[in-house]
Amino acid sequence: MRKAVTYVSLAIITIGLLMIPLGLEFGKPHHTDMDDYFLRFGQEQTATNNQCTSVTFDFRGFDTLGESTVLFTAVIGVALMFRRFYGGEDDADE
Amino acid sequence: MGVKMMRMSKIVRISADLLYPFIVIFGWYVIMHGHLTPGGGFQGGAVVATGTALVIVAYSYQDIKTMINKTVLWFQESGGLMLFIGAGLGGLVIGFPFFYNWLANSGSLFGTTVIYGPNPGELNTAGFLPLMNIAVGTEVWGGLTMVLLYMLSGLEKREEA
Amino acid sequence: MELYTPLSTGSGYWNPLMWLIATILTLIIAYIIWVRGEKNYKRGTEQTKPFISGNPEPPKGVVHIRAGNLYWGFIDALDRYYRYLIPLHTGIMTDYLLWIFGITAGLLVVLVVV
Amino acid sequence: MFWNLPYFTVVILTFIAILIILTKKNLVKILLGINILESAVNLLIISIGYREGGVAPIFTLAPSMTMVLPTPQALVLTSIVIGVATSALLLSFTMVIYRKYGTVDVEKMKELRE
Amino acid sequence: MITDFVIKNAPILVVAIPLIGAFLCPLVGRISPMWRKTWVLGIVTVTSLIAILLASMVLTHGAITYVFGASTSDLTVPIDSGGIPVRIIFTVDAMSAFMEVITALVGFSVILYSMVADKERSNLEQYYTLFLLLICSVMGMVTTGDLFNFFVFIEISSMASAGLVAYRVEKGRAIEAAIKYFMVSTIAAIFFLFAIAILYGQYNALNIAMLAERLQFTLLDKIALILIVMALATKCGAVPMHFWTPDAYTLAPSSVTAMLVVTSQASLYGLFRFVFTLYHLHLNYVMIGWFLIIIGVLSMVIGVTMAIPQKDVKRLMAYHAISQTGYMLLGVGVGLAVLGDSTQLTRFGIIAMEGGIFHIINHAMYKGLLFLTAGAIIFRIGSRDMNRMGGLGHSMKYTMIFFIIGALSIAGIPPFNGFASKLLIYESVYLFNPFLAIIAMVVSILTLASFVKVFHSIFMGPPLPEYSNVKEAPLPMLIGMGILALGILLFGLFPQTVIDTLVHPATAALLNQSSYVNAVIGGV
Repeated sequence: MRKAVTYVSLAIITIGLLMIPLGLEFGKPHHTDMDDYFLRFGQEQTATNNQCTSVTFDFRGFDTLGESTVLFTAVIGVALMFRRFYGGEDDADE
Repeated sequence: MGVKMMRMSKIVRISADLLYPFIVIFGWYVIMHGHLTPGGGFQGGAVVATGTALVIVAYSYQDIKTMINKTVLWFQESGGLMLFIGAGLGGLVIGFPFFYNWLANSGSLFGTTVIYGPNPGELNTAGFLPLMNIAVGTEVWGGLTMVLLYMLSGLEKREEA
Repeated sequence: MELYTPLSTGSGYWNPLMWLIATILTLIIAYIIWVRGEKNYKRGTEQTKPFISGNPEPPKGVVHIRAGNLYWGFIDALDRYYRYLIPLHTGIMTDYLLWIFGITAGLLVVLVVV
Repeated sequence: MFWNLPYFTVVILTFIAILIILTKKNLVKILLGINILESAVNLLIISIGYREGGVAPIFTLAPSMTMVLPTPQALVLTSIVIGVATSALLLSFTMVIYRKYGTVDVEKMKELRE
Repeated sequence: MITDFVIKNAPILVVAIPLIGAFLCPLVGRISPMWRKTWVLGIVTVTSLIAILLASMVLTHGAITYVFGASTSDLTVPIDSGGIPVRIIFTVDAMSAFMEVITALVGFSVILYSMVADKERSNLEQYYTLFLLLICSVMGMVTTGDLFNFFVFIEISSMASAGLVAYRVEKGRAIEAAIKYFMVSTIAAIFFLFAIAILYGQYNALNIAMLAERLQFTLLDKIALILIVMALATKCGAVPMHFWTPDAYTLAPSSVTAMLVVTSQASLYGLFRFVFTLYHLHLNYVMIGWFLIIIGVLSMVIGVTMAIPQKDVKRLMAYHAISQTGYMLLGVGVGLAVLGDSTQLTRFGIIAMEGGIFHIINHAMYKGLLFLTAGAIIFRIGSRDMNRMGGLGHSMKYTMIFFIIGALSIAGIPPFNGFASKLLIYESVYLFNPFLAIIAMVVSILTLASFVKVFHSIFMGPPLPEYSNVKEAPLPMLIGMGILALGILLFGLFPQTVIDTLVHPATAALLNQSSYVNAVIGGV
């Protein structure tokens, strides 16, 4: 039973994802206006040669802040997991 | 007491010591040139963290605990993130929105203007992007090192118990 | 505008303040009826003792019905339903993920084919 | 259809990843499946941004001015670091689970049921 | 000067201030517990005040947009860009303001409660760091107007919640709950990223308003819609994707559980936002509306029937959380199913959506209150097993009163706020389909029954000898519970005022797609 559900849903999801190659065409994006704006004006606005960096840190800088925050969160979580072994102790309630 | 046994042979340790400064220098090169060449804060920080990982592999956990101070890593983490968000808030202070590139084209630090089109590239450009690269590099370095250290501590305790 | 507007549902209205006033009035009336009850009631006499058809009164702490014993009738009556429902919650993480993927597949079929 | 090969690669990777996630019992293998799924999404985003004959969007001594889209590269950078953080947290969970339960089999960690 | 600075930058301050607080918390917490308490409490207080200020601004002046890194904060469309937004834009409309009010209210009272309830634990600076990150991520999720930014905030919230759920590592069962929760939410986030990739690849935009304008309903858009709906339905814990909910809610510390409720509400907000604002009439809304209705009814029935035989008080309340989420899905789903024809929409659709959205804030308040009371009991007697409780009503009177308020409110007994929202849902859903309304009423009767069980087994009965020295919960916990209880009473006594001030603008903002689009790209 479980096997059947697994394979059937797997097949259906794969077929659904096969719609992506039919809908999108590799090498020829439909619209490119936002990225053309970055490529045309990004260099002068941010005085940066590397447009990836200018998009990452300037145009979408807040995403990068959130991403660093995700890494920070992971570090805090790992530190909480192993706190007993690296100083700190457990607390035993109930 | 198989803990001391985990330290690797002298050759490995010496070569790790020799390689470590070069890895760190290369990582900081990647960080500092993030706005001119491929790379940036995350990549460079990861490279530097691999240097630390090399030292961790070469030495045993006890040596590492004496070598690396955890408080310094916490200060790296928080300091890098505070530099990042502070660079963003700097525009807020002088009346611009959050994350406004208040250093670009300003003529001051990292403030050289760049005209459109291919150019050899100059380090003193790109406004606060180098600052953010440095901040993210510091944060990633500290973060990955701390993840490695904490996981290693978990393993060590398990072997003793 | 007036001081207080009742909640206007689509087909009527609901006024909590009026409900509150009505409840308080009912309580007052019940209290009046209660105080006009028996006059010759005295505490600490035979009247206050619980009468369990002559049996002695059980000690405190035993009379408290624990949570596990509540609604056993309900659960018994729905036994056949629970027999199917509770085994669904296998603590296996892979089954949880399979539910997500399975529902996604079903929704794909429904929404793309229809 | 051959020019769409990266998208077909995405589909194949997703198939492999979901197969691993749903059929394997070992927690570490499931984590690897999740990593494969994340790389599939990253490959999809990065191949969306490709423009024929484009070079990397870096003006430092750029050979040509037809460049690929820079936004997908930023998104992929973000999602890669998010994947790294996710894997770190999940691996530390796995280590603690192994220490507490003595196993990484998902069918044996079912203390929380019903 | 400082006031107009705050007014000018309120949309980001609600996110930036908790972030700064979280970044500095590991260092400040090392100085002394006093510093840590004042730091965390101050940060959360300031955040809540700014959030309420922002909500009042939005409700008076309409939607606010904030552009990151433009030369002025309202320059959503650069002049030379040909009318497309290129930067990350925060768009705060009435619905976001509504969610921010919830987050501010619950977050503040929960932190106040947690100051005492968790003071015995270890590594508290990291604990509160994750707590601040959780509040920040919820604020960001309800504020942002950018798809990828929403994904980043989803990841932050999943990680912070997983770390907090796994906080009590001593028995390993918390880790099990956390790894199940985190695995499920990672899969959900990857679904969401797939949807973002598909939408970006077709329309080369990430802003919700821009996508909403460019969207034409291709097959890939359908697939992206399915992925988004599944991801967010999983994150908000609807049957049959609810299996992580009881584990995580049970094993987390109680103050965290009360905050996790708000997090799931935030992902519910995301579901409504994307279904209504992104795919407004593009999707075949009847299908998705019926899907929401079906999983809502399933959540109601299965949640409450699974709650009745439970022995663990927090697990029982977690199943009730699932069952109450069903009401919101039912109400908004009915509104979505009749989105097409305006006569039915005005006849009962809008009322149903108002009921569902009003139920969100009510649920956040009374479920938070119930979890806090359960936490107070566990804090005092150190057990979650209801079979071992009894007779606590003699010693914990105020906790009992708060529990009664919460229980009557969740069971929909007048005059508390649960009744007001449930009444809206009953009457409007009855016009849509009487059968669903009858199911909803039966479910709330069963809810009352199971809470009678909890009340009897915890508080009633003679004082048990083993709990003879149990005292009342300390004052800050009572204050934290009292804020929520007061909110419940006020919302229950003046429902129409809340509807007029908060809920109706939120519903209108959800229904009116063009106003959202115009707020960002100015009808270009």
